[in-house]
Amino acid sequence: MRMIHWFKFSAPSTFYPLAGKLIPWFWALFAGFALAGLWISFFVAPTDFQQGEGYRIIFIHVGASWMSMFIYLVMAFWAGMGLAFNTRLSGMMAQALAPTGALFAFISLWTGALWGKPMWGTWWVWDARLTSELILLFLYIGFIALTRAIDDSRRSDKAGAILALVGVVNIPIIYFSVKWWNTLHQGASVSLTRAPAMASIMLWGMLFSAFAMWMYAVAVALMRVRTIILERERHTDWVRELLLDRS
Amino acid sequence: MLEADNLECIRGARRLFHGVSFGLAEGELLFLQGKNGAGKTSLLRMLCGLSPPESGEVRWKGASIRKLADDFRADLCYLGHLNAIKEELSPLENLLASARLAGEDLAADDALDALAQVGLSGREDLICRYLSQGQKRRVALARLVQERRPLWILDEPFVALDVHAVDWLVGIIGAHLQRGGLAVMTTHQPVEIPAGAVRVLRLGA
Amino acid sequence: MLEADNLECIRGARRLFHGVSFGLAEGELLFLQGKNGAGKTSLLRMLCGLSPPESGEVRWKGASIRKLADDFRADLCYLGHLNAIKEELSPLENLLASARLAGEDLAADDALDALAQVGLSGREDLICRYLSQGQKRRVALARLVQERRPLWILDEPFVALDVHAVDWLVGIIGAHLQRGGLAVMTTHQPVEIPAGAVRVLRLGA
Amino acid sequence: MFRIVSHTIARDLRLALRRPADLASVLFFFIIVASLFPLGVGPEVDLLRQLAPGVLWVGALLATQLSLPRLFADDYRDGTLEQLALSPNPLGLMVLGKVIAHWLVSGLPLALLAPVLGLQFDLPTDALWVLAGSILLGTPALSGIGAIGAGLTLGLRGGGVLLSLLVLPLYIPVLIFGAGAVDASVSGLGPGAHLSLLAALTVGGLAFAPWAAAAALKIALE
Amino acid sequence: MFRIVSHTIARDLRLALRRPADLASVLFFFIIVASLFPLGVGPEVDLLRQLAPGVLWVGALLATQLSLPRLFADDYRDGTLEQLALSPNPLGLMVLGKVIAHWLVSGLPLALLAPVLGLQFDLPTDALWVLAGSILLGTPALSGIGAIGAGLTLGLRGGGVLLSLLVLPLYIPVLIFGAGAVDASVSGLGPGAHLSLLAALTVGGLAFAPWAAAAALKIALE
Amino acid sequence: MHWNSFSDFIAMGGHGLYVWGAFGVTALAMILEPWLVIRRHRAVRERLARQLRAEARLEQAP
Ligand code: HEM
Ligand SMILES: Nc1ncnc2c1ncn2[C@@H]1O[C@H](COP(=O)(O)OP(=O)(O)OP(=O)(O)O)[C@@H](O)[C@H]1O
Ligand SMILES: Nc1ncnc2c1ncn2[C@@H]1O[C@H](COP(=O)(O)OP(=O)(O)OP(=O)(O)O)[C@@H](O)[C@H]1O
Ligand SMILES: [Mg+2]
Ligand SMILES: [Mg+2]
Repeated sequence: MRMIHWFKFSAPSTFYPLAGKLIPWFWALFAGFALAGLWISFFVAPTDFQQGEGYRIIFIHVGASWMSMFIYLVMAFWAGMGLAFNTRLSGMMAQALAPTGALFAFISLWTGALWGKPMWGTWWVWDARLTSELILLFLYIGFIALTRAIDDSRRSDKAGAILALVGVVNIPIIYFSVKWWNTLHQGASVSLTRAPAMASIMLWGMLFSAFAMWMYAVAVALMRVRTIILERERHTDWVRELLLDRS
Repeated sequence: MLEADNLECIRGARRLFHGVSFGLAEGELLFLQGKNGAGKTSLLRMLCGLSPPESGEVRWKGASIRKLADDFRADLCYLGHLNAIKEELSPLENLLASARLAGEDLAADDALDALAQVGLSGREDLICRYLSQGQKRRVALARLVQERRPLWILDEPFVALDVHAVDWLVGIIGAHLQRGGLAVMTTHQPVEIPAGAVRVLRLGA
Repeated sequence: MLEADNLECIRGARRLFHGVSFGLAEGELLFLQGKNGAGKTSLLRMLCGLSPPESGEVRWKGASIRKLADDFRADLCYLGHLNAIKEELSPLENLLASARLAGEDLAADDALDALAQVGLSGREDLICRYLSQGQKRRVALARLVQERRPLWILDEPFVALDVHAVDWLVGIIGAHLQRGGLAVMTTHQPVEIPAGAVRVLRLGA
Repeated sequence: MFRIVSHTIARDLRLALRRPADLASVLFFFIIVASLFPLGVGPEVDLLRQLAPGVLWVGALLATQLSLPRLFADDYRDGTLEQLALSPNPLGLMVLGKVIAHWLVSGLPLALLAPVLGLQFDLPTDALWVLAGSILLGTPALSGIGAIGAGLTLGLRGGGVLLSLLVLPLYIPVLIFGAGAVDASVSGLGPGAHLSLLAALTVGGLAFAPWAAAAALKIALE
Repeated sequence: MFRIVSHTIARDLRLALRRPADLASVLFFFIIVASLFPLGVGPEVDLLRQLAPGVLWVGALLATQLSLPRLFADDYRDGTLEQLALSPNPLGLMVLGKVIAHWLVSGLPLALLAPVLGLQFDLPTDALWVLAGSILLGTPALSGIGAIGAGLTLGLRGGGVLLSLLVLPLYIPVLIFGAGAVDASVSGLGPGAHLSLLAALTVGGLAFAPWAAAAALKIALE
Repeated sequence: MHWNSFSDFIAMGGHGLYVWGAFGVTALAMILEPWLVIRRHRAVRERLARQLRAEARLEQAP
């Protein structure tokens, strides 16, 4: 039974309107989380006695870093589903997620660099975590470049899927790089097993902004996937009806 | 033996063909016709399993070729628009290497014999880059001399050949059919295959 | 107009031909025959000035083509085994670009018209990678529609074409000869050019 | 005469735009090479600053060089080059057009990108400007010299690697003056002398290389 | 099963020997890159010794990577790949054969050459051995990963540069452990840990990559 | 509330450039991306509708 439902919603014709209905809800969630996050970051969280006000960058930096890795995992998951079950929607989801993932990787690098200048006195160091985040950005760009370079959609989905799956090895490397190499970059301060090492209010700020980014990513990916669906399904009857009725 | 069931092919925005069905028995030749761009090459590649059909299925001895996979390929010999020969190997080396990679053993003598049959004696050891267009095609065709697999799929095999070579190839295909082989073929040149049942399939309006 | 004087061609240890001489006047077609590997392509490339003859000379309007250089090339249109089209440009772009690079001006309308004549309407803007073998050849041949240079050298122009396209091309070559053009051509397919003087040259034994 | 050059440029640019992945990829190759070195060498900032001019120039050089094999290869393979050689215009001019187009899609973007990468190596602002300038001045010479190599190795199997072998030694003067200019600026000396030598190389290269390349192409076609 | 692998190796080696220029060119590219750096960076011996592991490893990596585009491209263009895909043997095994052949004509000679170049940088003898060993151990992984990239970009115009973009990020771990091993040996620590990580990468790469590459090839042929 | 004035808020204890640079670029990116996506969606819809209408017309008038 589960499977049937699954395949029903993975049909582009049912998913398209469903996504259309979901998008506003995700934007609303985004707005809520973002407001809460911003409020905490600027008006609730106290000044850090060591880093002054500069540390407020953490509220976007950490969220964006998490999202950049998380989106890659989700993308690889969809890609793998596409390869395994040959569902059309999976490849489209993967391609819709990639630009947003790349954006978050970029934001992580950018905010990290802007934080590094006041904290470490340099924009950039060749530290393991920074480097692997940079590689992650390259992987996203490689995925986008590859899928764009192949104009047959079925082929580009499959090729992209292989690349995404091969690139997954990078994610644990990023995450554990701080443990494996002794580096300048901060270690993980949020963990499920031990008590948070940082003030709980800061944790809340980070969590809210991370949730905001999550909702944002879902909303944008859904919007993008709708465009991709339309382009790919333009010869089907449902797209014809949809477009000819309304316009 | 070979059955196509309701095949459909879509390329870009175009539906090249749909509802293509046929059955082909031992000793039969399917002659695929159609104007340039009708989808002949696309159909042949589907029959080989190189590209999946949009809908429909190809069956070999009753089973889907997707499922048969290697078992089907072991019965198949495909010759495309391209010659699949290496320009820096000689005809002899090309023939031996391609047989080995196809998982067959070909004795050097048999290979030399095949090359002589396609009229390349004296050029067995000249690297293929120097051969003329028609001679390159002949190297590719030399495979067929020793080929005993039941299903041949040939995409415009007569291109670039002179009249003698065309006659020779017609004979080879005829003998294959006589042995109970199957063949699917396209060509724009008018040729007469002296064989049992020739079935014709026209693609496109 | 075009004269070949005692041409000789050596490839490796082989003398492909020697003592090849002919003269070709306005409105005449030279039909080059010979089996695969006889040296037809080699001779055509010599006539174009792409590869120098071992001995002998090619003359155009009485002067050696080596000396004429650009002046000869301005009168020449060559179409080889290869299509000279870019796979990532559309037929229209290919046609316009090749005309421009040959130093000619071709209006977009004329180009579209030429493409329609070769049966590519509806595919003017599809990139050539997706075209079928015969359609690619047609893009290359579309050049001939607007071509007004006096000397055409065509190496197996009919390859990969279906019967309609062959008929069309035969007509185009006929019209060229009628206008007083010259043509040198090879092909292994039997075709009838409806034109004044067809001269035949057989290479090889 | 200028029309034939500009037509060639237009055609090649259109082809390049048809596959934007190419342009992007040259740039990313540059970025990646410039990022590999610190990984291999280690993260000390002072060391990296010393290395920066050399690494960035070598990166630019390799990136240019990577895109060379396709300068004529596509035209050769599909028969366009035969047609160009048979056209009544001087082949040298068309080659010049192709060289300029090649520079527009390789050298120019590299020059724009170089300062950003320079930041990663913690170069001072002055040096960043000199870096961009030297790459801007030097890369046309690279494209020109590269065209000769691409012509000579055309149609040879393994041409790509043979090409590097022929071309890289000829690139050395450009590399020395280019990296020298940045070094000079870092160490407080004026980069002027180096830059004018670079300019001389470029002018010489563009005047002479297309004709040599055209001759090489004619040989390749024989 | 082993026969098909060895047949593929034999055929590819014969093809490679038919054009020895190729093999030579990979090596010369390596030599040239290793020699360009001192030119770009300047001649101080201490600085160069510090650079050596990184520069040599980056050189080996780029040299390997340069020869990748042709791993399948020739077979694709002339139709051989279609035939391989239609043969009744698992495509992955043939890819494995091709990967091994590629390593034999790129990685292996690079490993033999590297110590000689190391001398130019005044590396101590121990480090030279470690250098050769690390390249020997690491390059099979490079060939394997490279095969995936080559398969994915097959038939795409501008594939060569796209290929670097895809493959170089995946090469980075190999580079880090490889150069790390030499560094560790120079600084007196044992290179053991790095070398065993390299070996792990290679084993993993060779076991997994051919199948991924074969999947990519099937897609390219569709 | 630990900001004494608006200019205090902007200055961020001397780190204003960094903090606002980070937040600003992030905000910009997160506005730009949806905008581009929406624009592309509209363009695609319009283009497809145009094409489909043209096709429908062709089919009606044989
Ligand atoms: C361009 C430079 C930087 C990059 C690419 C980068 C990358 C990352 C990544 C990927 C994470 C998430 C990993 C995880 O949660 O385990 C992270 C988290 C973090 N980063 Fe950075 N970072 C950079 C600069 C900085 C700087 C300069 C600082 C502060 C001095 C910093 C402080 C942190 C902190 C505190 C976390 C949260 C760790 C945690 O709680 O788990 N980062 N960064
Ligand atoms: N992306 C695409 N969009 C539109 N049409 C396409 C696309 N890709 C391929 N085609 C069309 O699909 C057809 C492919 O035909 P195919 O190569 O099978 O023809 P063929 O019958 O073998 O022709 P030929 O006799 O010339 O070899 C061509 O008409 C081509 O124009
Ligand atoms: N290096 C060489 N050594 C010996 N023979 C050579 C060498 N190079 C070329 N040849 C021969 O020269 C001939 C070249 O012929 P060419 O391509 O002109 O033939 P063609 O008449 O056009 O044939 P086709 O009809 O097949 O196109 C071939 O027979 C080839 O075997
Ligand atoms: Mg065909
Ligand atoms: Mg010929």
